[in-house]
Amino acid sequence: MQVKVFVTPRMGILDPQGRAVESSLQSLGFKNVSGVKVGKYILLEVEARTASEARDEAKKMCEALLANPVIEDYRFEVDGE
Amino acid sequence: MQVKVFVTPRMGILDPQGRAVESSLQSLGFKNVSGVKVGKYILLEVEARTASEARDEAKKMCEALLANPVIEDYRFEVDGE
Amino acid sequence: MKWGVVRFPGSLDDGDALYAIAEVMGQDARILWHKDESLGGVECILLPGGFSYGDYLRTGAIARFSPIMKSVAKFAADGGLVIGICNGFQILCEAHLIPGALTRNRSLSFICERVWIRVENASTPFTRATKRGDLLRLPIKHGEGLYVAPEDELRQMEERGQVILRYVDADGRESDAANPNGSMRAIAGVANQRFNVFGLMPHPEHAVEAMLGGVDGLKIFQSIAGSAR
Amino acid sequence: MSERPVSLPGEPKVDLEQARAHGLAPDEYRKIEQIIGRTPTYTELGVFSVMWSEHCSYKSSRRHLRKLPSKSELVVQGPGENAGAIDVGDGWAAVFKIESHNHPSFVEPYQGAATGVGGILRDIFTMGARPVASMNSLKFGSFEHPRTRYLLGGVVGGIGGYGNCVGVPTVAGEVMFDAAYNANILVNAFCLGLVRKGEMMSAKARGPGNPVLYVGSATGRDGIHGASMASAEFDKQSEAKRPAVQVGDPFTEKLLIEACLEAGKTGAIVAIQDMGAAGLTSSSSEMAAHGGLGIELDLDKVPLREAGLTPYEILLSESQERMLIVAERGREAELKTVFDKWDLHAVVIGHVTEDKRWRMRWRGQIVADIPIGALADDAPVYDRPAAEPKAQPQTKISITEKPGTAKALRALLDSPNIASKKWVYRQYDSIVQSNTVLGPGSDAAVLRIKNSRRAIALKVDSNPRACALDPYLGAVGTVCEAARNVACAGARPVGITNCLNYGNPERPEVMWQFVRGVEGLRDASIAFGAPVVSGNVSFYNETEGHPIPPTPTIAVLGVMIDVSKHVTQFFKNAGDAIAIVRTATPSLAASEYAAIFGIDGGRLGAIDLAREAALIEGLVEGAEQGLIRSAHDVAEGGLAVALAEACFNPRAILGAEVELGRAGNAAAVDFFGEGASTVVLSIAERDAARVESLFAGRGLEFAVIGRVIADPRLKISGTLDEGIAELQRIYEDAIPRRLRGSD
Ligand SMILES: Nc1ncnc2c1ncn2[C@@H]1O[C@H](COP(=O)(O)OP(=O)(O)O)[C@@H](O)[C@H]1O
Ligand SMILES: [Mg+2]
Repeated sequence: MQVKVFVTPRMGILDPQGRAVESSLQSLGFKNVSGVKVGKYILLEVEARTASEARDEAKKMCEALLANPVIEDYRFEVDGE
Repeated sequence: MQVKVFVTPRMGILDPQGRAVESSLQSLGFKNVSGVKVGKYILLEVEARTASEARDEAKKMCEALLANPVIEDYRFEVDGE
Repeated sequence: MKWGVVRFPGSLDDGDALYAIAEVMGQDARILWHKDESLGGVECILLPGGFSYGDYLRTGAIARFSPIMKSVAKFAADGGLVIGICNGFQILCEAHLIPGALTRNRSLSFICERVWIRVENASTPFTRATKRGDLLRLPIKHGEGLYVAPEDELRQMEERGQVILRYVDADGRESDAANPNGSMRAIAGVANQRFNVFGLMPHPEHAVEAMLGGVDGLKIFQSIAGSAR
Repeated sequence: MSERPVSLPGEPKVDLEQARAHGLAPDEYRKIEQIIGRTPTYTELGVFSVMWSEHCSYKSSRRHLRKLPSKSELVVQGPGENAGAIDVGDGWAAVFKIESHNHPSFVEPYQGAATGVGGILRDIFTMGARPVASMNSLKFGSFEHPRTRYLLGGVVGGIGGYGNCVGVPTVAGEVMFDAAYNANILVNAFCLGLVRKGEMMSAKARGPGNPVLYVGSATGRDGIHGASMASAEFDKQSEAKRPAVQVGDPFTEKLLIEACLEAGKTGAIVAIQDMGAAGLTSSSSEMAAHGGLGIELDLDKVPLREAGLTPYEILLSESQERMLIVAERGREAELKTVFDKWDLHAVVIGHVTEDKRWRMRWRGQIVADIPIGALADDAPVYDRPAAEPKAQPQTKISITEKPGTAKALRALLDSPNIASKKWVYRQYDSIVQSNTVLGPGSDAAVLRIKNSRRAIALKVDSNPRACALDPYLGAVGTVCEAARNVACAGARPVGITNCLNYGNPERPEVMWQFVRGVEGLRDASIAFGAPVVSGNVSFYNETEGHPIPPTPTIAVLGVMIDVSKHVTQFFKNAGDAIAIVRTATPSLAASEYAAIFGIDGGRLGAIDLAREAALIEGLVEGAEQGLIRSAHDVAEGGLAVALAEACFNPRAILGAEVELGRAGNAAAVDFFGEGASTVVLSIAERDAARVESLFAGRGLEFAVIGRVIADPRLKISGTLDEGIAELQRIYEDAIPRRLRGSD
């Protein structure tokens, strides 16, 4: 089952990359862009019988390794849900 | 309108990050994980009247800056679609 | 004092730290392999700079799970002295042995240069050979050294004296220009609440010989050596 | 015993047309048929096409490169192995080489530059040497060109990203911006390693029956483009899957360095070679050919990154971070233990044979079976026609008014070619390994050798503007400059490596530039007694018929007997005398001043190599005797710029007061002229006479022109009086300002 994990910088945490992308976009002429945030997109295949089993695994992986709660939020999607 | 951009390493391109995450997950006991890929997740607000206008902008931004077509693929979603 | 320098795959300044402690200071130091769990009876553990596991995903995130880190955590819980330099600092944060996290430099690029550091707390095992307010000239070299922690936690850390080192200018003053990576409150080094675990971005092991640009880093190692239990 | 090699079902038919599509000339294809006595299989065709390419075979350059001197008492290894080696004393040999990664860096600057660093590192540790220092020479288009910033950011990011992560300090380099490189940037990467003199490893296979081990990363479809253009019909699907660029993994490289050096200590390695261009094909065939033996590989055993690679792809893949090892029979397990420790693949994929054939098996069939010599030794060698172009190189016509000296100096310090490159080298770890006595920012880098009093000095230089005016004199001058930079630091030049970047060699003018460049390099190398021990040629740097200016990039290795005697470029004490020593008279030819102000700088002056060598000798002796407080080579921007730079001491900003020519009478050429091999020295007042005799005694022009002053101002001949802080601000901000994009 495919799992997609989205990791984003936490509210209130500096996101220099997001800021840099935003200002580059603006200087490229995309003036109507704001609130840019840059995070991570992690794709994984989990062998699981049910979506809920895959979800449990995904949650554990996020908490153990994929996101750092001090600076990041995460959410995930299990394919086919 | 919120736009979400997903950037992933192109097929066939070496993804050392993905590999490192995969082997780390496995040594943490997540033996049922495979095919890990690590990409970018970019969130942005686009001021646009219609979703299709936002889509056009998003596509241009991806091609101009957000993804590197030589080594990355991208897709995006416009919120509320 | 007996020192152990941990070698993770991708450690780079491990040899330099060993050289500084063993060759320059003449102390007993050895390499500890990341796959081992034994600490070989050392009295201080040094987690060196580098790019452990390529620093893929997040700096220090994967190294934290090395077998030896279990022993390091236990050693720290027992009050043993642990110092993490650069990547070592990042690993300590990921391992929750030190509060906060290190993220990409404000400039988004790697920075290698000598900077001024002010000692904020000289009554720790890592700084006892200095005085509060002393300025140290130390090199930094990192891409992800921007220190962050929640505001309320920072406030408490300041009150407890856990902020040990800060980036300043040559006159000892804080300023935006003197903060090379954009760290919150210009923080360059912090300790845990018990003051036995210390993480810093600057590299004291690269400031131990005059010929190579300065000796201020020795003060950190001398402090630790003088803190032997 | 001859099972006949076969093409695989679905592979395109091999004929003259297919050969042409693979970049082989009709004559070359006929020669292949003749050598192997039949039509090659598709795999074999692919293999020949890369092995006989210019890049691998040096077919246009080989006969000229033979002219280069490669011997001296200190040469431990000349050209022929992965890198050259020079004895630097106390039992150490320095192994070094420079290589280009121009085209990949233009396509994908970050990964192109990164993999360039990775490749040159492998050339060094393949020799059993621990890499201890890197340098790079970069040429970009003009700063105003729309792609330049992107390329600059990517290339510098890639060099740092890779170099920093493997723990090898980047200690020196050079960067130039010129419209001539708008469509062809140059990225030349240098690496130097140290090895105990008796412990060097070789790439010569020995011992039939010895196993061949594949170590490092798994093989993917990276970088098969050279041949892939031909295979569109073969499999459109696989074509789409073939990435055009290689992605580097510096973490794996770091493990590979440690593992290979550790494996070398076991004594179980007979030969080792990195998989560079043409990957498994060139490494396996070259190792066997150098040993006068054959090799047989079972391609099914090659670790793959993804399923479904064909033998053609496996053999031509340029996946990074891979090595091939010939082990002593029976000791494979010892080696595997080492690679296991570092979590790297180590798989036996074949063995050395006696029959001098290069035989590849795949799924029970033979897909290639070629006499070993055919791939390397029998590759074509061309004597391409060379002809001096009829038209004189274009010189510019004066279009601007002559600027005042102060204005000109400011404009020069603001030129990205002269300005501080700190924005670049700040992104490089220049201190890891604890040997960097002098990193980027002075004339040459100085590295101590641990447990020895000795040190080495390094610098890389090039001067395409001079080479465009005169490819011979330009090359001579480039070697002189790099050698002089090293001597300014107090080191004696002992060895040279070079990367010869030129246009299309099939054009007689380009071939002429190349031949003259090689001759210049040869003559200068002889004059300094510094042999050329390694190098690289990069042809076809041109777009739509516009070649780059001839750009031989020269790196010089210097040795210092006593590291404590090293010299920096910065003035040290107020009151010291400032002197210049030079071998010729400056001119504005090929100068930055002429480029900026659009004037005709005229022609290059002759270079007297005996005087150049005397200057180097004087500088080294002066440093050894402790007579020289600072020495700075006058390069782009001439004397005025060099004086300003010497004042930018990071420890203490000082000023200088000097007189040029007859008071008040100095002309632009005195201030800003180049090409005179001039060094600005500062000397304790009491030593001035001794230093004078050091140089005057060698027939060189020496003059005390002023003194270092505490007042931080640069005062020249009463016509220029500028604050150092302001000059330094211009110098340091020129590149950041342009990158910020606010003028
Ligand atoms: N790409 C680079 N990488 C590292 N160091 C560099 C690079 N470019 C320039 N430098 C450093 O900046 C200084 C000035 O370079 P350059 O102008 O080429 O010196 P010179 O004028 O003496 O030839 C030198 O110390 C050089 O090593
Ligand atoms: Mg130069």
